[in-house]
Amino acid sequence: MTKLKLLTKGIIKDNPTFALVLGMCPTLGTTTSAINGMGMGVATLFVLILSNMVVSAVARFIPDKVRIPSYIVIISAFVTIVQLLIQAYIPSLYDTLGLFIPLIVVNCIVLGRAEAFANKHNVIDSALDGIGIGLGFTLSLTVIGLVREILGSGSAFGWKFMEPYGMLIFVLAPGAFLVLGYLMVLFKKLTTKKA
Amino acid sequence: MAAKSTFTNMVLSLGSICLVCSALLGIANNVTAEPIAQATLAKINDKISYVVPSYDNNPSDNVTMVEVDGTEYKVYLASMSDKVVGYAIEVAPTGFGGPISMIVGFDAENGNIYNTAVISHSETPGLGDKIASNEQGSFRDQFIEMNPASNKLSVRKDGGDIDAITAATISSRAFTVGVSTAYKVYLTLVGSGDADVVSGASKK
Amino acid sequence: MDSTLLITVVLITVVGVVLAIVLYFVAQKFKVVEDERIDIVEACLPGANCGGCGSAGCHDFAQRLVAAPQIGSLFCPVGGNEVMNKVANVLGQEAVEQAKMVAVLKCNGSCFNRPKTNTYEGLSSCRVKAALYSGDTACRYGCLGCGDCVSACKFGALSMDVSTGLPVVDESKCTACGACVAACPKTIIELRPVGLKNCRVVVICSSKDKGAVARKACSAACIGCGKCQKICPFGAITIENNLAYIDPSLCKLCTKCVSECPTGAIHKFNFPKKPKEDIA
Amino acid sequence: MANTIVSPAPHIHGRNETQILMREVLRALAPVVLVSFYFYGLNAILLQVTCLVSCLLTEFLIQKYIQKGQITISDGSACVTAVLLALNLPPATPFWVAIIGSIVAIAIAKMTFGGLGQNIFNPALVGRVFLLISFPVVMTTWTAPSSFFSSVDAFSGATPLALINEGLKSGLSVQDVFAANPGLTPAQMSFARAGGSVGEISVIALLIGFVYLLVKKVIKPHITLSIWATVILMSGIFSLCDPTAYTGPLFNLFTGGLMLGSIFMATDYVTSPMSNKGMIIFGIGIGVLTMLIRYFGAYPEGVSFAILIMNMVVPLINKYCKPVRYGYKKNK
Amino acid sequence: MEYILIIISAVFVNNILLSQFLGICPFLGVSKKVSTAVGMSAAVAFVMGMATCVTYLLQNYLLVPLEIEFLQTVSFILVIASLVQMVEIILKKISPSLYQALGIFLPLITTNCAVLGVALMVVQKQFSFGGAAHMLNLGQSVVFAVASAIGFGLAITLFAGIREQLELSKVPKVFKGVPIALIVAGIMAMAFMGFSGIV
Amino acid sequence: MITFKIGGIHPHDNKIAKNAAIESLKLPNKVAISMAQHLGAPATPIVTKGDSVVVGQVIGEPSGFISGFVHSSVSGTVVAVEPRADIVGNMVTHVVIDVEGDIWDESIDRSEGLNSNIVASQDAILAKIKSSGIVGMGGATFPTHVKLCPPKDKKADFLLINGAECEPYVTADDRLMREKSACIAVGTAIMAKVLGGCKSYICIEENKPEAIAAMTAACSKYENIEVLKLKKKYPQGGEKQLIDAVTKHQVPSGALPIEAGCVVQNVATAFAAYEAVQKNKPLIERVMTVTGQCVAEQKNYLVRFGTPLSYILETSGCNLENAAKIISGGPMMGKAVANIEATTQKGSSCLLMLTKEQTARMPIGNCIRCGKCADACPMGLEPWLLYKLSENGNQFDALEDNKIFDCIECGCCTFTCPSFIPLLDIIRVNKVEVMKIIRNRAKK
Ligand SMILES: Cc1cc2nc3c(=O)[nH]c(=O)nc-3n(C[C@H](O)[C@H](O)[C@H](O)COP(=O)(O)O)c2cc1C
Ligand SMILES: Cc1cc2nc3c(=O)[nH]c(=O)nc-3n(C[C@H](O)[C@H](O)[C@H](O)COP(=O)(O)O)c2cc1C
Ligand SMILES: Cc1cc2nc3c(=O)[nH]c(=O)nc-3n(C[C@H](O)[C@H](O)[C@H](O)COP(=O)(O)O)c2cc1C
Ligand SMILES: Cc1cc2nc3c(=O)[nH]c(=O)nc-3n(C[C@H](O)[C@H](O)[C@H](O)CO)c2cc1C
Ligand code: SF4
Ligand code: SF4
Ligand code: SF4
Ligand code: SF4
Ligand code: FES
Repeated sequence: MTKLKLLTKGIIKDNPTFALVLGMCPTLGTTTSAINGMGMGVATLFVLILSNMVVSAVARFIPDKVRIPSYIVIISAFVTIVQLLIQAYIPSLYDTLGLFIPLIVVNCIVLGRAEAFANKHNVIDSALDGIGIGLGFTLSLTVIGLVREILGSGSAFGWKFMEPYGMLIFVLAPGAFLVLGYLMVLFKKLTTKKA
Repeated sequence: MAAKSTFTNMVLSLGSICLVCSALLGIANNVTAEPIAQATLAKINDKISYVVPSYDNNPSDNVTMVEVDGTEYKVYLASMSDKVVGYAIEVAPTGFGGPISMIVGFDAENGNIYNTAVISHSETPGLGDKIASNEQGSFRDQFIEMNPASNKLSVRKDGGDIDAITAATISSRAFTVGVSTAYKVYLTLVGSGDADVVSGASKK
Repeated sequence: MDSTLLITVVLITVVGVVLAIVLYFVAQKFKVVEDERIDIVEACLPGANCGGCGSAGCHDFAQRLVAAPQIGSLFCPVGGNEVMNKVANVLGQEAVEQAKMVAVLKCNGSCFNRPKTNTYEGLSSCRVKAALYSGDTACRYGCLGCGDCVSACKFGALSMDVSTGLPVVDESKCTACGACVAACPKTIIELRPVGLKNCRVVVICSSKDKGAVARKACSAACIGCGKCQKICPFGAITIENNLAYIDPSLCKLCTKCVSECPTGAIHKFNFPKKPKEDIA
Repeated sequence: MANTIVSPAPHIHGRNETQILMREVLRALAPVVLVSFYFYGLNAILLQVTCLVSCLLTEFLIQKYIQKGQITISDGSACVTAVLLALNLPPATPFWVAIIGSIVAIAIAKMTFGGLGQNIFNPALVGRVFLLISFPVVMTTWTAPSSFFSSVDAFSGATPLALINEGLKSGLSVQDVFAANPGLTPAQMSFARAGGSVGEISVIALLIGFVYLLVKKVIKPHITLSIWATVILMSGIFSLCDPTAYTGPLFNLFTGGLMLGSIFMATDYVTSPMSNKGMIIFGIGIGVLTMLIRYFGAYPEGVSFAILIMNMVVPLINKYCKPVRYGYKKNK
Repeated sequence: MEYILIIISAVFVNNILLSQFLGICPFLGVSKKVSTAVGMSAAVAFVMGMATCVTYLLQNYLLVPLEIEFLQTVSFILVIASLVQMVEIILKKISPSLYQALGIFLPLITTNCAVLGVALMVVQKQFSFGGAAHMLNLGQSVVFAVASAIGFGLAITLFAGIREQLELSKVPKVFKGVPIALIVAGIMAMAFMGFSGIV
Repeated sequence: MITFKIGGIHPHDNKIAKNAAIESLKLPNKVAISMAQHLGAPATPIVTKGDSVVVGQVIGEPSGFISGFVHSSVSGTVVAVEPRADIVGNMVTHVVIDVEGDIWDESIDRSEGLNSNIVASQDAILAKIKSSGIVGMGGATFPTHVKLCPPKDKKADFLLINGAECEPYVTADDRLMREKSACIAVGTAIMAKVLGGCKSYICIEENKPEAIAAMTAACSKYENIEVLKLKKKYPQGGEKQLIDAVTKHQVPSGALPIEAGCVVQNVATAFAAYEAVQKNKPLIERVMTVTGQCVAEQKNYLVRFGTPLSYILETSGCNLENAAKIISGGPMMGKAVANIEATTQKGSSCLLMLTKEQTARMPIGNCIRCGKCADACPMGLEPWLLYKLSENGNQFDALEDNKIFDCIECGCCTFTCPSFIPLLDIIRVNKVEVMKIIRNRAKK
């Protein structure tokens, strides 16, 4: 696999949201607007890159039996660091993402990549994989957030173009499920047609 | 390729990972503790400065607790050259989606509401969250410069003077309740003579 | 502030060490129950869960593979030898090569060859139709044309030819999983070795009726006349119950029988193109 | 003698087609629809037409261009959905809102699941609730436009349930609200001018439809009656315990969407249980949830939600409530 | 009374799956059959109750006094992970039959954000049930956690019933699997909004 | 009025042949008598080509416990013993006889008079019934002697004579009851005697008032025989439904009627028993209705077994132009005829011609989950579920859990489904599959 492919496969082929169906909770919970989705995506991206790199670096030394606890410790350390940083420097984002930042720890994507990729590959590849998957995640979340924002509040990235006509439901829980469901179908259709 | 799961290996690896990670964490905490505290403080200070007339002290250091009906409320005193100019009172009425943590500022001079601000809430986006809106002509604007003594602090549906947000009467009502609670706190505070300077606010 | 750092490090490290110790003893006490080779083997399998191997899906097959002392007769028709080699590698065994097979339809009772004697109007399902009666033509052995085999095929290798009313096999897609063979109530489909260079000679008929009866029912029927049997230089053809059968392991693809058959019931598949060599 | 037809038994059919059943439902709905035309005039007619056209068009377009399959709009189920959706909207609903509702009902709640008979949730109600959550203001504005007939005064204002809900929240008692609104009597509600959705206009017209459906054996009475019984029982108990805080049985039976919901929407075959026992459980569930939402919830009306919530229990009910089977009874 | 309100709130109004978006992965993954959904719910209820109890104590008697709240995430997840392991071992020993029923779900729970989410929610969020807003005490926290798990169980069981039915119906091919599940969940969430305002 | 509790439907009864008196059909030139006219193992032919036979002569012997005798229905020469296609095209051994005259075995009493004096012992009766080749004439053609000797530990409390004839169109039993009521009463008494003198009920649907009157008159002499009027509802004549209607007992799932203390016999079976025991006449002919709106003349024929269907249609002057489907039996449970050269059998009660409009199947729609099929199912099953499970394939466990094996194939579900789903088509096939699985399991 070329380095470029490593980087791009997370966007379409192994898109964590639409193709792998991982990390559904933050996907649904934080995409009330494009910005929020992007914020969550970027936070996850950071954790993903760092944890992928570290895991791939130390995987050799970790016995099987303590593999999961070790990975969890590594991941949660990074999550906490990201959390502290956001809290310190972007407090408004911290407020909107709320509970979901610590929950990156249990986001199946992060642990999943550590398990499925990082512990079998070298640091560089793992970093690229982290970036690719993280970007894919960020992209999906942004798209979902964008669709929900447009339909729900009549604005895009905060730009209000038809504000009073938003369909509230898309900002609320049901809309999250519906948008994700239909986008997934769209994604399936688009990608299978290409293949 | 992974190391063998022997006792020492396991303890050593997990132990050292924990060691390194926790060290990292501790350092990160050390680094960010200051900014976080500042950010938190800034948030409160922001709101305080928003709801009271300009001051030159540090209201977040100048806090009194006031008890009304068995609950303690936090009051920040804002003063200008040692003269109290405003009270920022923190209250948390229950809205539609849970507590609305808000702050109501009173002008020490005339007892009018100076302004109001919402610190945090979990009202429905698009409906109840309009209580937090900062835009011109929003719900909260009604309270600016209002004198609670001469206005009925309840929504119109309940026979008061406040126009509720459409389809969010519950949030509006909660917010209004918050304001009137703050007013009670204010009255207690002023009436008890705790404040350094008693303003010309109407006393009943 | 530094006390915080200290507490942090100590606390987490202690927790980690304790956890490791506990896990160690746990691991000692409770050894892994499931053979982890099962998962590895399953990963090698195609994951079509078609049941062609005779197990309830790929996981089940993986369990059977791991449990078996010798893979031997266990074979995944979908993955073929390639997959079985992989599995054998995982399990440290030699895979047994199996000839690649393909599904062959043994009926040529198209609408032209076999006139309808009545109209079937029940549920469009060969199983239902076969349970009800002998079929809507005079041939009691031929294809019923409702396409149970088509819907049974998970690989899209079968399709119904509307003009003939018979299913056709797309040989490039067929994995020889055998699902269609099991689905056909008339046992018309047979899995046969693909043959040398993918060439095959097959009797495309299943009628066991006596010659006259069979002929009357379908103009393309094997009438059991025995001419092919006589002409075959390799003794590959046998006739039983008025029906000829070519043993693929004996057939040397000389195609003598093809032209000998008076009803044209013997077909050759995939021979290099020569004029006049239509299958249907 | 060639070409006789051969097929498995039975060789004859009852010929009570789906299309005929749907037509019967439409006939049963005719009285309410007509009464709504009488009271709300052009608006109600436009609303019906909008819903009909957009529902049928949505189904047609999806079947033709997305699923590329058979076109089955002639089975009439989309018409039923459309009419019921229109009856579930406030009379002054803007047409674009009605169109969105229709699209949601057909595209999301029905066609996504595979079309007629495959859906889990009642399409008309999904449409309505979607709108209710999306456009709370529009969907709770009950100002009734005037009718063709000048003798009929248009009634503007909140629904009886909303009045009670609001009243109770602002500290009044049930009696105060009744006193303040002299129009709120059960008699009035049976052929009413109270605010509400189009189809809530007349309990009498709805009951006529109910009887028609029963006589034509289109529906069985189990669901409807068990809803009524539960509502009467629950509101009876509550209002006896505290008549100032809880409204009584008659009021609850006759107001809001209860009649419409219990007669036409809870009985939708597709989304209700199959066995009699299951139907009764389903009905009780709807009754209880309706009253819980009415008494305690943010929404003054709970029938739509109650039916949708019970819709999702239907598969479990069907799984565990089997019909009475032959041969499993102990003979004495 | 407050306990009842906590339960109603956690089960219906703020259903952890349908309005809080926690634990969606098992919701989509372990909901193909009613029987497994029920098993999973029981396991989640058990672990969630225990975990919340332990993390509550951890937070209030260790992290807060030592002023290291920032270690919440790390310590909670470690506690949960090891707790799940312990439960697995203990169950295996004392009740093999229960282990058979629940055991297979236990590893799934470690990475279920619902458990961590509830544990964090309990120590981070203020609640209010009519009266003044406040943090939950230990008893309330555990009740809240168990009720959340019951809400999880309710939703996932209903959902599994629906999926079993969908298995037999003609859902268009592209929607089969996760998409239709999400859409069903969306409509379920919509219906559950009817409960809003009850508490 | 008496009826069964669960399910049932109300098709139009269309008994348009009810006023056609029974007439004997002219003998054909050639008959082909099937060796598989009964449930169970086919009989073994004991004649060969060239043998000459007389009416009533045994030509096939039972080849197992559940099997039966087959007698020649005509006199003449055997021209072939060979496999021939039956009405659905399956090959079955037939004895083909060229008809020559109408010479009867001498031992047969062909006198008209009623012989109501039952002298034979229980064992003699049973032996007679067996040797006369009597099988259930209600459709299932189960050998009657087997049914008449229940296991030692079971006692029959009731003998139900099934004159319900709930199938639309069919009037064979109706005519028989109207014209041979006295004989049926004796036949009933004979069978009751075999069963140890149990209470007998003759059960007739309300749409046959003449038959009820005739039977009531004929049975007035017998205090242990009672005529019951039943509500008109399909499938009232189903054994299990009849037992439920009359005794309020249900036959446990998978058990025989005797578990509910009942033996059920068709009226024609009772008549055949009378003729066999009192007149020494084996079963060689039966009443068969030839009917359908598209046929000019409605007939109730007395037909010899082995008569080709084409011959019957020809002689009765049926114009087949309009008939799209020919059915042997009633429209609900009868079999569509694929081969009109096939011949009549002991179970053939009716030859029904339906037009395309009457019988054509409509395009299959989606199940709208209306539950009408479940409401109609007299066994309390959920046909829609069985259908869906069957369609999905390999769901045999679920099908078994949902009691597919209880289906009596009455067709109520398919009849009633508004979406024209052919529920029974696939249920039937999967029922066989599931029963096979159950049987295999029992063997292990
Ligand atoms: C999903 C949902 C969210 C809601 N959010 C709020 C809210 O944030 N604030 C509020 O006051 N009411 C909220 N409501 C309550 C309704 O809008 C309620 O009808 C309204 O508060 C009272 O009606 P009115 O304001 O039109 O008089 C919500 C209701 C639902 C169903
Ligand atoms: C394998 C088998 C064994 C039977 N054994 C008996 C029996 O021992 N006694 C009896 O009274 N009926 C017996 N029956 C008859 C059936 O209970 C039933 O009367 C017969 O199948 C015709 O009923 P139907 O036309 O309602 O289907 C048996 C049937 C079958 C298929
Ligand atoms: C659905 C159904 C309907 C039946 N209807 C009749 C009927 O109308 N008359 C009848 O004699 N037998 C009918 N039978 C057959 C009876 O179940 C039973 O087999 C028969 O009465 C037994 O008597 P036999 O053995 O003398 O035929 C029906 C069977 C089924 C399954
Ligand atoms: C008695 C009856 C009630 C119905 N009720 C509804 C209904 O409430 N909402 C709806 O969308 N369709 C209803 N329909 C139409 C149809 O069943 C519905 O569109 C299906 O749910 C679509 O699959 C009803 C049909 C019948 C026969
Ligand atoms: S054609 Fe038959 S053998 Fe080939 S893949 Fe399809 S089902 Fe399997
Ligand atoms: S080959 Fe067999 S299964 Fe396929 S259509 Fe013909 S009869 Fe049916
Ligand atoms: S055919 Fe079987 S399933 Fe259908 S109604 Fe009759 S007994 Fe029930
Ligand atoms: S009668 Fe037909 S449409 Fe109705 S439930 Fe049964 S199968 Fe479905
Ligand atoms: S992200 Fe929440 S359970 Fe997977």
